[in-house]
Amino acid sequence: MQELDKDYASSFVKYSIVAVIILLALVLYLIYPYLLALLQLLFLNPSAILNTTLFKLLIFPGLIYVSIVALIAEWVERKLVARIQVRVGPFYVGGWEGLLQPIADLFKLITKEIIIPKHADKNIFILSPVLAFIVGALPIIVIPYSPTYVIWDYQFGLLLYFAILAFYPLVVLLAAWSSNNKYSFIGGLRALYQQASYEVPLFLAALPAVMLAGSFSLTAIASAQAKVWFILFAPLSAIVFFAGMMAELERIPFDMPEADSELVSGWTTEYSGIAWGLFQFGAYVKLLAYSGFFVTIFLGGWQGPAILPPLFWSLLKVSIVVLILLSVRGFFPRIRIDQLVRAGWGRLIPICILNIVIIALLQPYIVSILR
Amino acid sequence: MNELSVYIIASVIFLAIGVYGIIAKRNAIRILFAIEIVINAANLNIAAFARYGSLALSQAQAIAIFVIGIAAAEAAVGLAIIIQAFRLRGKINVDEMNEMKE
Amino acid sequence: MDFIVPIILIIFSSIAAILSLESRSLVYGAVSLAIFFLGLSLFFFYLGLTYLAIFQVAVYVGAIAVLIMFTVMVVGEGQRRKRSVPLLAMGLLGGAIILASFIMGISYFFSLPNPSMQPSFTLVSLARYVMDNYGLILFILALLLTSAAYGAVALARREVEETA
Amino acid sequence: MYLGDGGPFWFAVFLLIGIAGGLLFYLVAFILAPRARSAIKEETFESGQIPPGGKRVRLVMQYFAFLLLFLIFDVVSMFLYAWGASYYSFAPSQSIYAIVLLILLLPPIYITLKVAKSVGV
Repeated sequence: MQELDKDYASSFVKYSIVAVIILLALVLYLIYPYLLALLQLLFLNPSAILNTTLFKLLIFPGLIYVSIVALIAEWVERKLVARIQVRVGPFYVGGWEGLLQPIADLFKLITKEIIIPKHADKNIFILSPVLAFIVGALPIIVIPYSPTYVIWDYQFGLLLYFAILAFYPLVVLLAAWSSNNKYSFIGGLRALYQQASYEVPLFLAALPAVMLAGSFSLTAIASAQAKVWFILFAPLSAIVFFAGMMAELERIPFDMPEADSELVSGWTTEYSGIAWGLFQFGAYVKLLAYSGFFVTIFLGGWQGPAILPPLFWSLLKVSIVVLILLSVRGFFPRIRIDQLVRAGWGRLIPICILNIVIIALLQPYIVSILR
Repeated sequence: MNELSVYIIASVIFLAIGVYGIIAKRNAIRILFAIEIVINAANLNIAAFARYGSLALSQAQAIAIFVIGIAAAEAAVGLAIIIQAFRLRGKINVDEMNEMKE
Repeated sequence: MDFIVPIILIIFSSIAAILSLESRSLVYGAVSLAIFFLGLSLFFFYLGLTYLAIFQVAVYVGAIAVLIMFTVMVVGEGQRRKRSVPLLAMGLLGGAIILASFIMGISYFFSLPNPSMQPSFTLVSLARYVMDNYGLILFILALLLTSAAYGAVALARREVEETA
Repeated sequence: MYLGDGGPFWFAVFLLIGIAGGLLFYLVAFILAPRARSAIKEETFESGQIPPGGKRVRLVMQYFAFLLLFLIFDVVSMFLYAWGASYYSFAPSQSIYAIVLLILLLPPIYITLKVAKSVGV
């Protein structure tokens, strides 16, 4: 029995306690004036709270909304895929139809032991789940749900979205390298190849929306689709973007990196307990971020006939896209890595370029329609 | 000392770090890091003159984008050379790679 | 101190740059190089070149740092031999000489008047500038990039007899 | 406040909250989760066999060419996004360069992929 080296976890706990205290103190110091304003509004006219940015950051398009939708998405996915495969799915936990199953999973993951492998590069091993969660969660700042419900209506919102998601392959490689395990090494490289070859169609598929709206800010793109949704101008790019989205989120048809049959669970093999939980949580938040982005670019954000107020239109569309993304897992078998990568380059990119060239050549007609 | 010279000194510092890296490091990948640092120092200089000097903003960004493009091509070829050197020689220590034949 | 923000950025980026060269394991070096690229894009944000800053992050951190990390993973960690002092001294000397010569050159700029603010920058001027003046050069850049990829692929080919 | 309530201020606040949240998850887990460490449990996971030496280089370099092509398209998309954003001020005749650039990039993909397949990278 080899002797155990010193317990890394206990020293990590000490550092992270100090880090959390410093971070929360800094956050409190930064948002102190806004917190006061929020509390005053609570007594004066509570309805005005809804469009203070602090409320938007913390509650609606921000943290609470995203984590609730992530939990719901986890439950919906398991029930949906179960129904597709003619089984029942989670049934016993909680009240009706296993509704509390995701919360039970969360507690199970929190109370599970986190095993840090001996040869792992401990610092990066522990920190990469937190990085994955942050890179998954940060893009939701830029996504608008209605002209007022957007945390940061940035002039280059679309580019910032892609810049943040450029960090994800780096985090995947760090996680794969630090767990020092053959399965995760190969899984990490497959994830890298898949994401590298599907980020290009994503870039090129988002270009028609930028061209038609004439600016990078997501609210401008969404409001430019008042008359005609951009999906009608660029149907090919919408299809390519949807495929690229599924590949980026490593959903089932593009599930090569964590192919359970061969690679145990890809680059997250060595992770257990809440470390793995953070990866999953980040993945569901990224799913929501991507579907919000897809709705804003191709399905006209909050534009819709006046039956519903604009906010409900965008929520409706986002939930439809999320449902489609979740249900695809039940329909398609897993594609082999070489088919997947060659399809990405061989088929998706020419379609994208074809669409961009068509829009570029039809510029005078489109100007008459949109402007 | 006006605004412009702060950024020129910054790019000089990065240049010095890059040159130190190229001279003092023996691992080929570390030398590639140093080259990337030097290229970014040049980019920073262009940006500083765009903001405070007489260079137009759009002109500076166009030049800087070309610089990033070429730096990307250089990094790709450099890394491929390093991978091939590792595959043939088994080590990428710049000191020990002085014989042509195995 | 009215230069407080640039000085913080300088310290942050130079620490990341030095760490990327001096850190014990290559993976930490690649990570701190990515952080250095991030520091550079913060510089560009502060200087007002937002389009450049975002693409500095998207291209450098998204593609080049990933490629570097991939190479580091393929090549693996070499064993760290004791650093020979003369080489270190020569390196430091070289860096110091370049720094000193430029500082002296900079002193000329002290007398430079503080120029006024730049006119607001629009993307159309950037696209117009690139397309009008450098239209053909875009093709050369595209050819250069594809030849780089083509060469890199040819370089990193796998011999029949596998030596690694 | 210097940062004011502009966008980057809320971006930084959200980043800090994200980091604090991630670490909080870890803190709660380290307090609640048991710590029964054992040498066998911390061996690298190999589905039971003894992990042999790595023959990784061959398998690793399977799709190196795609990584490089991603680099190229990333660089080219820098110019395309500048041209794309100013779509309404470029008549089709003026945006010939961008269109030809896009079409010019298709053959290299197939050539590089064919070479990569034959060269085995």
